[in-house]
Amino acid sequence: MKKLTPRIDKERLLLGIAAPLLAIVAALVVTALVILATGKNPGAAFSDMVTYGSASDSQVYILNKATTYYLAGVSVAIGFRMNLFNIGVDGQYRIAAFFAAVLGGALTVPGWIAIPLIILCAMATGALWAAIAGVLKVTRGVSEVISTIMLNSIATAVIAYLLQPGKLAELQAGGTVISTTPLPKSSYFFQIDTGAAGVLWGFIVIAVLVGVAYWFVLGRTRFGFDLRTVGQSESAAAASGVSVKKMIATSMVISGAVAGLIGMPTLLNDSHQFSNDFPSGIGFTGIAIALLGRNNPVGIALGALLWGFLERTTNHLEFEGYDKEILGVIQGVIVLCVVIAYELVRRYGLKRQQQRVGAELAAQAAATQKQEVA
Amino acid sequence: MTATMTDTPPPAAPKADTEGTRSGRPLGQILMIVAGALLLVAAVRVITGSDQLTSEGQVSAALGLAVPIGLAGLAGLWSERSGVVNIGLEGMMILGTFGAGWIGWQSNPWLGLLCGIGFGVLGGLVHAVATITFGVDHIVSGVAVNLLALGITQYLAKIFFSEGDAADAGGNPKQSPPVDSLPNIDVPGLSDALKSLENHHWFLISDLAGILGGLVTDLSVVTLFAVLLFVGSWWLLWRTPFGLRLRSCGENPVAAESLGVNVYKYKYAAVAVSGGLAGLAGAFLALVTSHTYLENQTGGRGYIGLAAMIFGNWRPGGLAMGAGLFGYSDALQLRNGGETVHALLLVLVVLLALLGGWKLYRKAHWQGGISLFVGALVLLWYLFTDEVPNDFVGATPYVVTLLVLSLSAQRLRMPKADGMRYRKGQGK
Amino acid sequence: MRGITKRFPGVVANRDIDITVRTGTVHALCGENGAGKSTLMKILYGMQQPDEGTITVNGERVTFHNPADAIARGIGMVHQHFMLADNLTVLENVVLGAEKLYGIGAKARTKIKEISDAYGLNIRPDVLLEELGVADRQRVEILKVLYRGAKTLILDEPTAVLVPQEVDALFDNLRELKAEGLTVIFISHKLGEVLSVADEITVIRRGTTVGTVEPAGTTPKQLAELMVGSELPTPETEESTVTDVPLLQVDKLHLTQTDLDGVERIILDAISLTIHKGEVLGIAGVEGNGQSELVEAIMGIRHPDAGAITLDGTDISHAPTRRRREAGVGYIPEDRHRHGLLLEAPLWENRILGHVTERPNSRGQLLDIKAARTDTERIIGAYDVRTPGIDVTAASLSGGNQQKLIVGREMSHAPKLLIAAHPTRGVDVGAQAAIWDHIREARREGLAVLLISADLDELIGLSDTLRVMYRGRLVADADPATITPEELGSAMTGAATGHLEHTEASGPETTEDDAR
Amino acid sequence: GSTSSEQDSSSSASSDSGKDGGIKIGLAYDVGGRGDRSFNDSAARGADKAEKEFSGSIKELTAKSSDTEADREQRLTDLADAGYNPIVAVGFSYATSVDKVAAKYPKVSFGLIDSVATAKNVDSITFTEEQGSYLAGVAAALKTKKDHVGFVGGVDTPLIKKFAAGYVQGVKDTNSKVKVDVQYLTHGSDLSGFASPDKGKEAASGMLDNGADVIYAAAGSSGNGSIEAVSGVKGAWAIGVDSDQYNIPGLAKYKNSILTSMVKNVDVGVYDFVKSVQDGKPLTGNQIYSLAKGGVGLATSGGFIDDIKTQLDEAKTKIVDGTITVKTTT
Ligand SMILES: Nc1ncnc2c1ncn2[C@@H]1O[C@H](COP(=O)(O)OP(=O)(O)OP(=O)(O)O)[C@@H](O)[C@H]1O
Ligand SMILES: Nc1ncnc2c1ncn2[C@@H]1O[C@H](COP(=O)(O)OP(=O)(O)OP(=O)(O)O)[C@@H](O)[C@H]1O
Ligand SMILES: [Mg+2]
Ligand SMILES: [Mg+2]
Repeated sequence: MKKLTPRIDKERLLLGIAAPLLAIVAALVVTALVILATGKNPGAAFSDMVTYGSASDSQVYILNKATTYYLAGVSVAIGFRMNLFNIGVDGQYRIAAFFAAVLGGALTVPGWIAIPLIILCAMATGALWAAIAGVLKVTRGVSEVISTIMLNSIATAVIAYLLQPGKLAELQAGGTVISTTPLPKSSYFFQIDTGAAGVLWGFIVIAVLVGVAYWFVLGRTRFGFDLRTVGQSESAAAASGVSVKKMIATSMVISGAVAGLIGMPTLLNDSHQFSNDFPSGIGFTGIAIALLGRNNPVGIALGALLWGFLERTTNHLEFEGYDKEILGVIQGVIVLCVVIAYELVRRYGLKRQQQRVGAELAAQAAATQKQEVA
Repeated sequence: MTATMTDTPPPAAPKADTEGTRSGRPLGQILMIVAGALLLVAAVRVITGSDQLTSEGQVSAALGLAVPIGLAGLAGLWSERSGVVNIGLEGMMILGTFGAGWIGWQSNPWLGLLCGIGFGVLGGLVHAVATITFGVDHIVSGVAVNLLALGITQYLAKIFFSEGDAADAGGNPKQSPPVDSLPNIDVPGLSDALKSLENHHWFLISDLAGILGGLVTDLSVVTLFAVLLFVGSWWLLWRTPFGLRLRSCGENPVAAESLGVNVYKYKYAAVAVSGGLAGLAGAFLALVTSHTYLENQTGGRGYIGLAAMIFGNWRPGGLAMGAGLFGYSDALQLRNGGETVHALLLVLVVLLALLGGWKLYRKAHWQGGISLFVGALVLLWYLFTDEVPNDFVGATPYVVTLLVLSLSAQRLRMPKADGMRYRKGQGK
Repeated sequence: MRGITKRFPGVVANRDIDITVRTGTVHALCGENGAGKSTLMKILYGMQQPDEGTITVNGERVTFHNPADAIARGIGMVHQHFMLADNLTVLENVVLGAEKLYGIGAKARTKIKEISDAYGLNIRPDVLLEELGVADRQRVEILKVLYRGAKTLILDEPTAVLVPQEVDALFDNLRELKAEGLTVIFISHKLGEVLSVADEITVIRRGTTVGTVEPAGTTPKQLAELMVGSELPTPETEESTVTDVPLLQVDKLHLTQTDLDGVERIILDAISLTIHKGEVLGIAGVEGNGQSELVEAIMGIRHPDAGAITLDGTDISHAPTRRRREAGVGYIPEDRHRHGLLLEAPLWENRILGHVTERPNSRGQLLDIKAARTDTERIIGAYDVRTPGIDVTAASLSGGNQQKLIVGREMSHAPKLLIAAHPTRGVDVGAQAAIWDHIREARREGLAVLLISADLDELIGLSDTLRVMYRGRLVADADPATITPEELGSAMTGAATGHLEHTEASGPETTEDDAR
Repeated sequence: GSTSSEQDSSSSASSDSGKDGGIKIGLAYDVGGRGDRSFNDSAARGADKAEKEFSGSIKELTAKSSDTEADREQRLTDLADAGYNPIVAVGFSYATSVDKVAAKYPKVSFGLIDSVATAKNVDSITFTEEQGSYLAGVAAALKTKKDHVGFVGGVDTPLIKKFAAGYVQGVKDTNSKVKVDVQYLTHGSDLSGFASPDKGKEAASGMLDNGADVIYAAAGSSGNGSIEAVSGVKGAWAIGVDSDQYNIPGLAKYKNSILTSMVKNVDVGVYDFVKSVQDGKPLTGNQIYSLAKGGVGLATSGGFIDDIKTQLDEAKTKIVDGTITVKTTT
């Protein structure tokens, strides 16, 4: 995002890579120890993860999962950039996907009208749900951490109330699954059939667009600058002419709108309906991924892919006789290591910079003194 | 967390002496509020005939459900009073459930309790190392602790509980074998007497009897212990040098440092205690309510505890009320669902009317108007329905919390340095 | 203290410092900003550990790992920035860390009252600290040290926020302490005070001791030159450039704040003032009397309850901050770290801050990063900001250089009105002179300046008109050409209000007589 | 690159060569897996029996709570790729994934428990929980002394509502005066109601306080809490679910309060299905394991319902011969 003078560029780049590298190495070591402690061979496990994870169908799986995770990560990151902790992404995307599915099931218009409508509906619902927390924060001073936790549970209740036969849902054949009316075929999002490797969801295109927009708006526009300003220092932002309250509400709404998209790949490319087993908890995954990617659009993408890779390959570990519960350990260790590593690297970088500033100034002072003497 | 622009001390204008109010409200006022609430509920019970509102079973269930939330909140209180935000409570609770289940079934529940606390402390220490030593953002570290705790316990449960002896004794990857019960306490005679009083359904008297009965009947020792912990925490934090030092770390760590307080030490201690209390909250779930470790047993109670703490303005008394509120509404929905909550709507109407009147009296026309309007809507709802849909009943505590916070958040005062990074020797 | 050296990343704060303080004396430390005085004292107080050097107390070599060690040796310190917790009571603030002495209850309360009475500190132990004003806080800080039974008191710039009368009271206290055999180490920039109270003066420059002098036979000028190592700059205004075109008119501004208990406090009370083109209007006042709020009200960060603000003929009373800035208001905030900079962002982003809607920073809704960077380079050159590049973070610059960047940024948008709150606070002498020059130059071109400063010399030297603010009101006017800092000081304490009452009603026709 | 199946076929061929020739049974469990003392375990029993009888081998994979459709598909695909046939998917959450994967592997036989799939090579194994629950209702109505019984459901899913419907009907048909309380612990996608013994306990004690004395809990491990609450009240009965809870080690303390359990013989379904594949005539379509086929029924351990055996048998006959149709929704 920042254009850098080449000299500093290199060092920053090195520092930037150092943190995740450090974290992943640490996580590998811890994981290996844990596997060793259960009397199994970590080497074989890792090699299985690599070979299985690089298979073509695994790649498709990983990309599909990463599409969803990426959107979740970006949604959370928008809040993070503002120092807002939007735990409510989870509720926002679920309620958004629900209403979008209801709308999609009811629409009978051609796909090129229906799909944008469904997506807009999802974004609007997510934004509205997030706006509750935003408004409460700016008008009543309610911490968004608490209000979004509450709103998550309330969203669950609202969905439970409406997702019932006779209300906005119907009972599927077999009598065990309740879902909204399935979308008509015309409202399916395009997808790429890769043959044996499976089907790649077309929504990945939207995810990429969201990433580009995130990068562009934040880094290149006045609005993005204002948003980042508030995130770095509310007091400086207010003094610089940003309306902090308006900004908090706005970014909460935007975060919610992006959260609304999280359920869309699943809805439009996969399940085509909202049922009682619609994936939940992705909002929390998004938090981990945003942390991992350091709120950077490319970083989040890498985090999302890593998460997909881990899920895919640890699933298969069970097949090889390992305990797939190792996944949770790896994920937890990675996130913890990453945040610590970033902090260490950040501190080191700051120190380096201050040293350099000091050295530079000393050099300048020496130079001027010499001139005076001469 | 919002920035007030000026940080200079206010003009030293002479101000009304407010010494009496500095540690929350005076006792008299609190008693008045409690008495008022009691009268209101008793009246609503008589009007609606929902005897469940204050029955012994209801209160006892509320207490049982409130304890883990209250302990989690108390854990948060310790940590935040020392300036460390602890959103990792959920993870520490999970560790507590696991520790309690793991040791509990192999030896005895008392050791299980200890082990639950111990595991919680371990979780707290991880959080402490990340936030205090490495200066990681507190919320970020808390999220990481939650992830890690979940991952590790699932992994260990799979290994420890699904094979060998454990499996024979009833364990599986998601569950430990059952643990023996911890003793319950019952005050003989008293419980029965209260019960018979309650059964008369007299106005106020039966209500009181029900509430008291609920509080003394079939009480787990851990509940008793939790109550003692509340009182003890209050005493330690507000009446001892240790507590003063600990709180000073949450208000202004640099000042504390300048007076020779080892801020790191106190923060570490506070976060470790916090972990231990969260572990105890988890152990309570595992040992008292379920007699077994179960995956996902905590069900977000760590977060709710945090909410209760904020609700209680970072004070043990307020926190206990917050936890009680959660426990009470949870118990309501589990025990009777729609009908009783429906009766509660009437309580809400009265409260909103009172609030609206007060706001109007204070010339806050907008707020007053809105309160009255919402009150009228709820009244209509009450009049035109017989019960609240069951799906919504479950959401009662969340809605109530949101309502209460939005009415009172501005009066809340969190420790000033809460959540801030602190490095030794870097103060200005 | 012998051979003390302390290095921070990029800075050597103390270099081989030697200093000897005799028991029972008042020893003053002088030196310009950033000379390393506070660092030295923090080392003596155990808050920071020296990289080299030794400390000897009463003939005994000691090593302090933390303040507790120093306190045990009878050393106490009142810091430059208050070290108090707002949400604790005075009692709690005082006993913190010293609970072993008298507990935290009734005994401690009695002891506090005792000390308070003995030194006339007039302290109520059970009020919340946040209710106290600056001078009271200062007294609490001193009481904290006395409570611990300190034999050696370190006072780091205790007078910076006090008015002369309060300073006198403080000095009376110090003399009393000295009479009881206590040792006082005292830091101040105000050479007059130093000479009046100290028995011995040590001067520090750029981290090293340059000499110790006796106050007798030393003039302030000599002392100052010792400190700076060269001639002193002065903030003299040359010829007046005041026009009669009013640029900023503030009319009956009223601001109240309701606290949690519903008590309404008046922060700004019917403030009216006019600044003309080319005029510098200085506002004197002890911190916390509403100056900050006045600035924020004019900037649009706070919303007054009543009153009007007119800028160059347009009413901006209800305009948001951004519109005011676009209309030509430049702002040098009093706290540059909180209000003027994004510390973790690179310099070029800091150059955009506050002017994101203006050229060259943006075109339309998009940032023009290239132009902003080029312009940052220009500012760094023109305002002599010492930095290796524009990509380092603002946090890594020294305070003076940060301030120069802010001044450069604000001046780059051709402001009509500059609001300068403590523009040279914490800035070294060279940078100070440069900043004054920039303000003067802009004034010549018709800039109106609202100047707030705690440095009375700066205020008197730069201003064309002076007003005094006390408890949210403008209580006095003065002519900077004739008034002295002492006279100004007495108005600042409110002591002179009685005499001045009619001036406030009758407007700007004040004379120096009133101020006396 | 190559797909994982291509890589797998080489590796798994060697690893499983030990039991070459026997039938290779793949099992994809729901969350909890083998050892859950409930329907996963029951499925495992069926598979174990078949394994022994036909000297085959078993590969087991287990779901995790955060699974999505893709993970379930992966699990089934992995099994199919490694040559397992038949493959049994345990739990209704596999419904969609079985359909998809079965279409991709037409030569493999799939079994699906608790739901109905449409693909041709799938045997949908379902149970008439409502019929078993009807019997539980009959038992409850006969055993209550206060004419008041209760039902605790974990989460208000359609499956649990089937239990409730059958139970209520059974009670009312037996004695219309008996009052039935129905309470779900959580709602919608909040599945914590299946794993909150404390909530189960409070719900049950609420009913007990209100005067109920027989409580049927279909609530996963939350049911343990209900049983505990019931065991604390003299004369009250609990009715267990899924497996014979009288014999579960974890509940041994309370077994004298467990009147009976409504068992669901998943093992029978699984065994039948594996056997059909072994015999070369794989079952397809929907196999409904009804009361008539012994798919559901009441456990008799403890002998507490021996005294009402005649009435129960009578009800059973009526259901089997169609005199009574049990509703699946209330
Ligand atoms: N914790 C720290 N880390 C890095 N540098 C520091 C730190 N504390 C002080 N410095 C630097 O050390 C130098 C000496 O600072 P010090 O505070 O001792 O100055 P001072 O003489 O007290 O100045 P002032 O008159 O402004 O109070 C300054 O350059 C300051 O920026
Ligand atoms: N508390 C602190 N923590 C970390 N670094 C600090 C701290 N205080 C000061 N510094 C660093 O010390 C250096 C100088 O800061 P300071 O503002 O005190 O400068 P100064 O020496 O007073 O500058 P000038 O002489 O230009 O006024 C900067 O690099 C700053 O980042
Ligand atoms: Mg300085
Ligand atoms: Mg200093």
